[in-house]
Amino acid sequence: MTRTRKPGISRRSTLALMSAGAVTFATPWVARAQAKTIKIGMPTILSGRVAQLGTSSRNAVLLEMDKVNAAGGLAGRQVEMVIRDSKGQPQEAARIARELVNTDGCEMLFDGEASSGSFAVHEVARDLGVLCIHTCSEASSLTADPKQHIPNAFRSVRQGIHDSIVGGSYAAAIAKAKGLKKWATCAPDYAYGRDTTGEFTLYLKRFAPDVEVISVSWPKLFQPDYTEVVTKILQAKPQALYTCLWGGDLTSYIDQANIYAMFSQMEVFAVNMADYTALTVVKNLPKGIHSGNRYIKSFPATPENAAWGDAYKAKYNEYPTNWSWQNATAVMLLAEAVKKANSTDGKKVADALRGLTIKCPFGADGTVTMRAEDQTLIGYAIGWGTTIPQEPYVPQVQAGDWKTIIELEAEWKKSKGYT
Amino acid sequence: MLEIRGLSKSFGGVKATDNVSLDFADGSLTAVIGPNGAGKSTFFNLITGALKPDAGRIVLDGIDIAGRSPPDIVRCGIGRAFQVASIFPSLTVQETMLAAVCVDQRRAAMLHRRFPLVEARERAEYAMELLGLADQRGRTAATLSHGDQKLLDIALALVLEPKVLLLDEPTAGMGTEERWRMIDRIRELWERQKITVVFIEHDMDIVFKIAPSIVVLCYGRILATGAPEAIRRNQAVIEAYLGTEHHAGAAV
Amino acid sequence: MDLDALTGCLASTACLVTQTTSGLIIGMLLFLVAVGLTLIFGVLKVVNFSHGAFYMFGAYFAMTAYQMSGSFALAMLCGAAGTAILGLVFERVFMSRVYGANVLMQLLVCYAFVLIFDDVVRMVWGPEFRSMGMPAAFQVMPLFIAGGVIPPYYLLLIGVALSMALILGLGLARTRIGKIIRAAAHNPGMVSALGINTGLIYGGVFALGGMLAGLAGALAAPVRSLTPGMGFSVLIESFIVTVIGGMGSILGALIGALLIGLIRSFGSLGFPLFTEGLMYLFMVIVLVARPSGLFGKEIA
Amino acid sequence: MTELQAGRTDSLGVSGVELKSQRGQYLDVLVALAAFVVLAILPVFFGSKALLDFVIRCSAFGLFATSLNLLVGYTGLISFGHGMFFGLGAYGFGLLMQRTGVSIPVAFASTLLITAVVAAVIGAICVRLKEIYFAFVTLAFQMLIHSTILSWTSLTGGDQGLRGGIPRPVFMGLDLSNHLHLYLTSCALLVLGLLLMRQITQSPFGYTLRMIRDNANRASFIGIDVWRAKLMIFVLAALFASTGGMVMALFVSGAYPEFAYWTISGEGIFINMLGGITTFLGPMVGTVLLLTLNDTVTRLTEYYGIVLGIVILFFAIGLRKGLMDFAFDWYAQRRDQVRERAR
Repeated sequence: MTRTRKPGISRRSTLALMSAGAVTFATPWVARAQAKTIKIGMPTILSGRVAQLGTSSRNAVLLEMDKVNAAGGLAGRQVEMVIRDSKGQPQEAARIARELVNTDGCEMLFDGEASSGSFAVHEVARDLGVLCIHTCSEASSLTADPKQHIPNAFRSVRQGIHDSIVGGSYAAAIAKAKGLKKWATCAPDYAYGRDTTGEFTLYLKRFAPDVEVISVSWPKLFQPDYTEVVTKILQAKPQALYTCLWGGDLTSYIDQANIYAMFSQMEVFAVNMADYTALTVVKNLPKGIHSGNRYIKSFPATPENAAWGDAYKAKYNEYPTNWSWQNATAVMLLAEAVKKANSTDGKKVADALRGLTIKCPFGADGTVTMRAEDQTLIGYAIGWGTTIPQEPYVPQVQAGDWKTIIELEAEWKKSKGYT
Repeated sequence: MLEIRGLSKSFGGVKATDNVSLDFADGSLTAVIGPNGAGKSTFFNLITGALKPDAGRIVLDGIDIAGRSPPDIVRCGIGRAFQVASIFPSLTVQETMLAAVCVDQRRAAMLHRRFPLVEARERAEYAMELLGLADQRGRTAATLSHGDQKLLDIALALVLEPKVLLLDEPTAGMGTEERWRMIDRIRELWERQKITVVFIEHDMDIVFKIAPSIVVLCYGRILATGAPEAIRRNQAVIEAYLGTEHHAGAAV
Repeated sequence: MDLDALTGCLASTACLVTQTTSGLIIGMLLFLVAVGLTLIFGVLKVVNFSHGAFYMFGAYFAMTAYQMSGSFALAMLCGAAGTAILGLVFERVFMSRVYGANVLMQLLVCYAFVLIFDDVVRMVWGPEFRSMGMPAAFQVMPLFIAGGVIPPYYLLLIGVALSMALILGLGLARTRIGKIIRAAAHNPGMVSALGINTGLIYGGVFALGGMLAGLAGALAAPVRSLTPGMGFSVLIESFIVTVIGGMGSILGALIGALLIGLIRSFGSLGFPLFTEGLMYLFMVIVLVARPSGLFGKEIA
Repeated sequence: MTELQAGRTDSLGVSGVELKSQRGQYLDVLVALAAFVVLAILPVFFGSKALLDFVIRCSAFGLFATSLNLLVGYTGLISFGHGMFFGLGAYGFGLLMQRTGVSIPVAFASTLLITAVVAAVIGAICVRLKEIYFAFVTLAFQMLIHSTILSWTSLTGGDQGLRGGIPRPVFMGLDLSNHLHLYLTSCALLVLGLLLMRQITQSPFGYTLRMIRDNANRASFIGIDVWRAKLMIFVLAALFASTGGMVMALFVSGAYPEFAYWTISGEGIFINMLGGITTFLGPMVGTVLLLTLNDTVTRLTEYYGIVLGIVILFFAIGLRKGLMDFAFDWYAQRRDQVRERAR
C-alpha cells in the first residue's frame, strides 16, 4: 500500500498544486465593470429531500421577473437571475451567496434557503452588506430577534407566529363550539416545529382556557415512518390533534394515520395541509381537516389571485406552492421599491423597502406591507378552513384579523425579550 | 536462563499444553519436535504471550513473565519468528530494521525527530549483515523471495537483541538445499550471538544433525528431552513417530 | 423525558399491544431492507452503501405500476422484480469490477450510485414527493385485538416480511443453492473449484438483496411519501440493524430490526425528543460489548 | 551480552542517515514557507475575493481530509465518524467566542483541548474494534453527537445552528472579520497543520503507524503497544480535524449541525480516495479537485449528483486509485524503466 516517499514528490506536487490553483482561478474571476443588466443571486435547495422548495421558488421568481423585464426591468436595467443549488448545506449556501456577489457580480440576493441555510446566508449579507431578501425561511427569530437584525436584510415570508395566532383563535372557537378539551400535538423535531407548536398551544389556551394538551410527539424531520407516533396519539385518546408537519412528512403521516382511522376519532388541525403540494398528493384525503392556507388560488378569493395561480399552472403544469407566492412577493416588492427609489443601489432600495406597501394578489386586503421595524412581511392573506377531497380543496377560508395578529405578535415579542 | 514450570493450556476439553516443565540454559540451541498437533506452536504462543496460560510459570532470569502481553514479553528479551514469514509488506528491508530498533529503543512514539534515527543505524546494519540481507536493503519486503522474507522475519526478531530467540519452523515451505542454507545460517547466528535459540523443526535429519539438545512434545506433554543419540534410542519417541514420521524410522 | 407515559403504557395491555405491533411494523420493513444488506455483506463482503436506492426504486416502480394497472399485486411484483434486475445488472456491470480493490473503493462505487440514482429518480419522477395511495381493499377499519389497534394492511405487511424471513432461513439451510451460497460466503475459492460459477452466485445474491429492499419499498409505498433520497434514512437505520444483529447474520437482522422497531415505538413514549439518539446509543453499547454484533461471528 | 554494539560501524552511512533525515526536515519547512509566501501574495495578483474564499475552504477541508488520512492511509483505521471532530471544532470555537468573551487564541487553544479530551474518550472505546466494526462504531458516535447537537437546543441552537454570527475581537492587530486577515490566518493554519502532520508521518511514530497498518500482530511482537499507538493517532488526527472545523466556522461565521453530520466524514473519505491515500499530499490534491468540481458543476447543472457520480466511477473503476497514487505509480514505473535502460 503506502510506500515511504522521497521528499522530492511532496515539493513538486506542492508547487504543482499552487500553480494549478492560480491558473484555474485567475482566468474566469477578473472583476467586471458594472453591467447594463442587473444580476440577482439566489442560493436555494434544488436537489435532495426538499428540492421542491427550490424548484417552485425558482419557478415563481422567473415567472415574475419575466413580467418585470417585459416592463423594462429594474430602473431600466434588465434583470438576470443567477440561481444555484446549495444542496441544503449551510456552508454551501454561504459559499454560493458570497460567490454570487464577489464573482458573478450579483448586486442583490434572494435567499431561497430554509432553516440553518437562511441563517448562513444572513451572515453573508451581514458581512458583505448586500441587499438580501429571505424568500423561504419561516424561522421567526431571523427577523424578530434584534441580535439578528441588519438593515440590508428583509423577509417576504409568512411566519409561524402569525399562523399560530390565527390558528389558535380559529381552533379555540371550534374547541369551544364542539367542547374539545383534550388536545394532542405532533410536530417535526426542529426549530420551526417546536416554535410553531409552542405558539399555537399558547394562543389556543389563551382563547380557550380550559383546553389541556395531554400528549406531545416529536418525530424527526423527514422520518419515513410515523406509526409509533400515530399509535401513541391513539393511546392518549385526545379529542383534537394539532400538527405542523409539512410536505412529504405530512402526507406520509396522513396516509399512515388513515389506516388507523385516526381522522374519524378526532378533529385534526394541520396548519400546513392547505397547500397543493399536500392536497394534490394525498390520494384519499380525509374530509374536514382544519388547515391554515399555504397557497390556494381560491383564497384570497380575488380574480388577481386566481389569475396568478392559473398563469403559474399554465407555465409549469403544476400548482404553485407556499414558497412560490413568497418568492413572487419578493420580486413584486423589489420592483416596487426600485421604482420608488428610482435606483438599483442597494441602500436606496433598502430604504424604499422599509415600510413599503404594494398591491399584491396574496394580500389579505389586496396589499402586503414590508413592516419597517423588523423588515418582515405582514398583511398577507392568512386564514383557516376545512378540507374536502377535491378542488377547490378548501371551499371556505376564515380570514385572520391582522389587527389582532399584530397586537398579539407585539406581546409575544416582548415575552421573548425581543423588544 | 529460561525456566518453564508446570505450563498448561487447554482449549475446551483438549489439553494443548499439559503441565510442561523445561529449562533452556543461556546460549543453548534446542530443537522442539513432535508429530502434528503435538502442541509445539501452542507452546511458543504461551511463551511469547500470544496465548495466556491456564497455569504454570515462565521465568526468564528470575522474572515470571507468564500471562504478560506480547509487547511486555518482547521487551523482557524473548524474540520470535513465525512459521509463515510475518513482515511489514510496504516497508523496505532497511526501514523494517531501523523501525524495529526505534521500537526497541523506546522511541516508537517519538514525534519531534525524523525517521530514521542515527542511533538505530548500527544495529540495523549489523542484523542485515548477519542474515545476508544487506544487499536487499532497498527492496520493499513484499517483493522479497520467500526465503528472504523468512530471513527478514528472523532478522526482525534478532535486531531487538533478544536473550531468547524462538523460531517456529524456520525452514517451513523451503526446498532441500534452501533448508540447509537456512539452518546453517541459524547455527552460525547462534554461534556468533551466543543467545538461547529454540526452534521447531519437522525435518529429523536437520534436527539430529545440528541440535545439541532436543525436546519431543506429544499431545501437549513432554515425551522426552536430551541429546540426539538419546532421543534416537528412546522407545517412546519411536512409537510416537512410527508410521507417522518416516524420517524418525529412517533415523533409528 | 416522559417516563410515566412509558410506565403507564407498560401497565395497560391495549397500549402494549398497539405499541408492540407498531414496533413490529417498523421493524419488519426495516428487516426486509437490512436482510438484503446483511446477505450481500455475508457473501460478497461488500458493504452495499447504495442499498437504500433499491428501496427507493422499489417504491417508485410499485407506484408507477399501480397507477398504470391499478393492481396492487402487480405493483408489488414490479417493485420486487424491477429492483432484482437492477441489482443483478449493478453487481455484474459495476461492483464485480472492484472486488479486488480495497473496501473504500467498493464503498466509493456505491456512493457514486447513491448520487446517480437519486438524480435519475428526480429526472424521471420529478423532485416533488409523491404518494401511491392505499388500495381500496385495505381502506377498512382497523382491527381491535386485546384493545390494541392493528390495521389489516400492516398484518399483510408483517405476514409478507415474516414469510420472507422463513423462506430465506429455510432456503439457506436446506436447499442446494442455499448450501452453495453459504459455501461461497465462507470460501469462494473452493466453490469455484467445484466448477460453480461464483459470478452467477454473487449476481444472484445481489439481485436477491435488491429484490428484498425493493419489496420493502413497494410495501411502504402506500403509506410513505415517495421522494428522491427517500432511501437514505432507511439505509442508515438498516445499517444500525445489521451492525447490531451482526453483519452477515440473517437471524441477527431479524432480531436487530425488531429491537430497533421496539426501541422506536416505546422510546417515542418515554423519550419523545431522543428516540433517534437511543438507537445510536444502543448501537454503540452493542458494538462495545460484542464488536461483531449480537449474532455475528467473531473476526479473529 | 551480544556483539551487536560491537558491530561494524559505517561512519559514512551513519552521518548519511542523520543528514538525510535532517535535510528532509529542513526541506519540508522550506517548502511550507514557500507555499505560504505563494499563498500570501496571491491576493496581490488576483483581486478575486472568490479565489480567497476558495483557498479558505481548501484549508478547512484540506486540514480535515489530511488528518483523516493519518488514520485511513497511514494507520489503516477507516473512520466513518471523523467529521464529528470537524463539527466539534466549529461548535466549540463558535460557542466559546459567543458565550465567553475570550480572545481568539484562547478560544482556539481551549477548543483543541476539548477536542483532545472528547477524542481520547471516544477513541479509547473505538480503537479496540477492527476493520468495518471500527468504521461503524465511529459512525455511530458521529450520529450520536449529531442528534445531541440537534436536541440540545438551548446550547447549540438545534437545527438552526449557532446564530448571530461569531464575534471576532481584534487580537494584536489581527482582525478576523477582515477578509484578508481571515484568508492569511487560514493559510497559515493550513500550512502549519500540514507541516506538523508531515512531521508526524515522517517521525519514528509515523513508521510505528505504518507497521501497525501493515501487520498489527507482528508489530505487537516487536514490542509496540498497538492500542496506545492507535489511540494516540486518533487523538492527534482529531485535533487537526477540529482545526479545520474552526476555519470553516470562521468562514461561515457560525456553526451548523451539518458540520457534525456523517456526510462530512463521507466527503473526507471521498476526498482521500479522489486524491490518493498513499502520498502525503494526496488528500490536499483531492480537496482542490473536489471543491473545484463542486463549484464548477453546481454552476452548470442542478443534476450535480450524476456528474459527480460519474467522476467517482471514473476514479474507482477506471484508475482504481486516487490521482496522486496514480501519478506516483506512473512516476515510479518511468523511473524504473530509466534505471533498466541505464543498466
